[in-house]
Amino acid sequence: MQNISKSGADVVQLKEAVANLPTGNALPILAEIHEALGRLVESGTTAVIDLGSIPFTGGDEKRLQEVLGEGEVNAVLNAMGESFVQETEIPGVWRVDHYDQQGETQSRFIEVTFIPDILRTHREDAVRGHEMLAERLNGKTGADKKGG
Amino acid sequence: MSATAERGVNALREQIDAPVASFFSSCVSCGLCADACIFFHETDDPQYTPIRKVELLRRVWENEYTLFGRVKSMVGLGNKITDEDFTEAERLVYDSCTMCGRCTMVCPVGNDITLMIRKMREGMSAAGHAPVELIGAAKRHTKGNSPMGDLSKAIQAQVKHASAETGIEIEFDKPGVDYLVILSAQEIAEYPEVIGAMAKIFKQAGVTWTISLEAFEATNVGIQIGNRDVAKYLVTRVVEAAERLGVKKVISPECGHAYQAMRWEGPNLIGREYDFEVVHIIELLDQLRAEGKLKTSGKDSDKITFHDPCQINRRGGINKEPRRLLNMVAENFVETDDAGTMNWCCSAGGGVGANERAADLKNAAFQLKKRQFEKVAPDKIVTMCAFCHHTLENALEDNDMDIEVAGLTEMMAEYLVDED
Amino acid sequence: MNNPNFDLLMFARGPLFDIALLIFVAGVLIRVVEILVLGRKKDFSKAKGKPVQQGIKTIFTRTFPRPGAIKANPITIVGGYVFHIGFFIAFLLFVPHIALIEELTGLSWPGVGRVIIESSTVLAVIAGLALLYTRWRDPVRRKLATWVDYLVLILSLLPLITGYVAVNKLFGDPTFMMALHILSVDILMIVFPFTKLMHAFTFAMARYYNGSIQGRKGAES
Amino acid sequence: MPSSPLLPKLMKAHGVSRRSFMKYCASLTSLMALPPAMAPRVAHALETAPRPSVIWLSFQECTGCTEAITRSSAPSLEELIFDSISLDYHHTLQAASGAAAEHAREEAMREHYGKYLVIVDGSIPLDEPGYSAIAGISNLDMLKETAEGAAAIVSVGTCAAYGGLPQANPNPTGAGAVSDIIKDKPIINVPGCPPIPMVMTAVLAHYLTFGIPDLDELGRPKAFFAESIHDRCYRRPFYDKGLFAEGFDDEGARAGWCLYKLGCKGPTTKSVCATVKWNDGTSFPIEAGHGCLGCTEPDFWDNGGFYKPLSAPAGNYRRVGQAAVIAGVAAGAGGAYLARKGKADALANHETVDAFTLEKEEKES
Repeated sequence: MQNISKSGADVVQLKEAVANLPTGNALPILAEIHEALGRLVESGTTAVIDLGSIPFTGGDEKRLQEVLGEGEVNAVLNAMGESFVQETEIPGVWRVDHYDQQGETQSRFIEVTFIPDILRTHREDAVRGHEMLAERLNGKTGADKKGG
Repeated sequence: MSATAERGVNALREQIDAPVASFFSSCVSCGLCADACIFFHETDDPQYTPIRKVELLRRVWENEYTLFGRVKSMVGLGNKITDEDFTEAERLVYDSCTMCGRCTMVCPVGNDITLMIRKMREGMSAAGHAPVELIGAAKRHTKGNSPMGDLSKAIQAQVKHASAETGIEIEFDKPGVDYLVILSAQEIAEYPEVIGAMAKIFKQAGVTWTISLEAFEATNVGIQIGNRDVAKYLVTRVVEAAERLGVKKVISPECGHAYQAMRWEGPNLIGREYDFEVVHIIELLDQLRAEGKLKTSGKDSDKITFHDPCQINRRGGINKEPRRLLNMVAENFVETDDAGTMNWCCSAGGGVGANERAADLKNAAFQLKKRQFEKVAPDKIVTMCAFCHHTLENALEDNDMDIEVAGLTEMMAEYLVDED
Repeated sequence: MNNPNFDLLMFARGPLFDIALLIFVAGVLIRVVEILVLGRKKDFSKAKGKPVQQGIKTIFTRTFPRPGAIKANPITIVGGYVFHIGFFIAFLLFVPHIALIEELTGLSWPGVGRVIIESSTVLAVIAGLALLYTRWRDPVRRKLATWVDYLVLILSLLPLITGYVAVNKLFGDPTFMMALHILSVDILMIVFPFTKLMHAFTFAMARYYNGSIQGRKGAES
Repeated sequence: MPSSPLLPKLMKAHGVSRRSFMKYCASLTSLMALPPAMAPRVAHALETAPRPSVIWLSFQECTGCTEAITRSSAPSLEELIFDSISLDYHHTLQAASGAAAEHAREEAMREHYGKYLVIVDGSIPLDEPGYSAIAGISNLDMLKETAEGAAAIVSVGTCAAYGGLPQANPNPTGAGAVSDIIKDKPIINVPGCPPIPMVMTAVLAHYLTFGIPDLDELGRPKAFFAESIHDRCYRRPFYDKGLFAEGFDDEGARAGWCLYKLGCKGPTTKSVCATVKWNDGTSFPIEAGHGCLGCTEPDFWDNGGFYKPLSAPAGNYRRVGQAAVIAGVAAGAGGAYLARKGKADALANHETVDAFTLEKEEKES
């Protein structure tokens, strides 16, 4: 039998090797972002890139992060698990990462847009908000309704 | 098929051994042997591609010595050899091949095509397809004592003449000597000076020698025809004479195929080792030089080049010896292109010279030598084969080239230190 | 439900490979034995050189052409070199092939990366096509050639081409192309003992004999 | 049972915001491997799609497929999808048993004739139907009977799709795939042993929203089975560089090198394992250090051994090789005898000639 600590170290080593191994896919993605940003500026056309559709490892993620950097907006959504919507240092380029209630990644996107759609309040929700506010103004406390 | 054709096929059958089988198995038809062949080189005719010349031998091998070939023959796909096949092969096997051995040197898979030509000629001759001139020479040599007929009187006259000129006594069939000298008919008839030259050199070096009147002829037309029975018969004469005289060594003269016949094929023809050794005259001279027994003085100031006889250099391994000797006596020695192991044939070896049918091919082939000589522009061409000597001399004359040709032994003798 | 492409692949690497292996191994053995048993007569001439040593030496030295040969036959010699070297790099240094050889023989060695394998393959194919061209256009080679010469050259190129297409998924279903690749190798193995492909084994014998014949006389080879 | 769209109601009941629904649709679109621009269409379809009745049939199987799909963390996308269907029969999951259970199936079949979806896991024994039966009904009969009124069939797992393990050599039950039996209904194959849960739900979602997805020649949705694992594998660069693990605990294995030589079937296996991964995107077999078994391909059990490199021959080559040596030597010896005899005869037949018999004889006519 192998020495336990040694094989433990091996696992860590392997994990790290895997996590930091770039596939080289960051580069084409960045090129695609650049092109999409050009279209946004020229004609206002928005674009969404699904990072789940190609092999994208920790190494690739790092490379992407390095180039795009962190911008001014950093929003956290709380809708069936958290979602992080961040503008990168490149204005017009957003990271949208959806997680479920367990904190597992559901989907990851790059959005090239002036404002990601998901940040806007949607009409249906506003309607529901209108109703809720009316209920609350009618004397009912919001507390017993919370989470309902 | 005629009885002789059947005899020919059987002779081919006899010739096939492991080397031949491995050669045919290995050939990938790359055609690289073509450019090595002087006849292809000068005619650009693809039929002269060396490996094509041994096609009949290949067919016998495939039909009779391979399992797949036998199966093919059984289902009627075999390729029977006919008399016409032999006739067709004549021009390839005899007229356009001097057995110079260049193809053997360039074959990337290592096929000894020249050896296979030699074996092909066994079949051709047994089938009755050898050139008539060579058959005539064989008859003359069998009946008489040289391919030129009976040269007994000629040799005695030449020896007498040499003795008179050099003042050295030359005894026939003298027992107790170390060396037996044999000569090519060409030398006896055309270049007898070599006898005196050897006498002088041997005297200075203290070599004891004799010539046998029973067997003074070194050439063996059986080798050129490619018939082991004839070759055996002729070589046996020399072997018996040498063993009767009890010499230690037989000196193979300045003659290409005679060296092959005497030294390399002879023991195999008679099926045993000799009681004596065979040494080439140039080998012996070089050995005497190394021992300090060959002393010369003065040098020829002419521009001299050397022609390597195929059977002595490329197929005989005597390459550096003549050059060491020549450097002793030549002040201005220049090599032609490809000199040495890959030298080109004089254009008439291997029986081509005697073959009337091959005259045009021979002339075409000589053009290559001509260009090489023109490039060097020598005053004199030295060689170590009487037949090369003869061929070059005639071809140079036919091509209006004024270049002297000389034998190396003769040239060495010319610059021998006069000790008396 | 079956995947016909996979079934073809399994046929190619299963039963057909077995048949091909049987024919290849038995065939090569027959051919080699057939040559060796013919033997050669004892040579009674007194050796001047060292026939055995020179025979062995010639197996290696004959790999290199004599000076000037390349100029006379550039396509055949350069093409021949590139084809053989490229073929053997692709065949012997590509790790899946090493895995196959290891499985068959237990022998293994390190492989090389894809760039080397694929450039070798491409060069070998180009060289092979050049050889095909000169076989067809050059009068000497054309006259020497039989249909088997063309067949064997084409069959030798097929594994290279199909392998390249399968690995790079250039066209066709990759599994199908891989099946074709192995199929082409099976066919190559089957025709091997019946054709000039045998030179891959017998060249060493031929060169040895050549070298030893010349070596006995003290001549070069 | 309501066949009107359920999902919006369901979400409203859970207080799920439109924003959550958008997020859900975005993730679902990504999961279905559709371009992100399709998200609004997915949302629209989900809002309007009728809630279908689903009958789940389990035949010769190990319940691994059901385990896989139900073990995804809840409440998840998968669960929501399941909430949006009416699972009317599933003998592992349903509460009802015995006659009541079978009654539920018959009821669903009658009520939703021509519209319900059949999901099958497990293969069907064809040699002797009695090898596997439920409630006295052989698998074969149950499949035929249930398939008759189905709108479509989803074969979940390699057993249902291609025969799988039960069909492995020597296939004692004569197991067959759904597609071997049912020829007149659309069949979606979702192979895998088990299939990736997310793939199963994504295929269901696709069926619910856009109907039958694009299928390859093996009946698999192209969105998940178009590319080989090898092409998407993060270890692929090592393959390209010629760096291979030789054993499961050697340097190469530790450094994460390619597992080709250890029998990985990635190059001939089409699946999204390398990108979608397993256990909520945690890892996949190759990442865990084991080669791909090729479980999404037909006959994967019999495709030449899990630990044999793909390039290794799959047959009886060792025995064949030995036989070849024996045959070669024997035939060679036979050939050798003939060759030697031929040569000996030739030598015996040698007709000694001399210079005077070298000329050709005139042909006798």
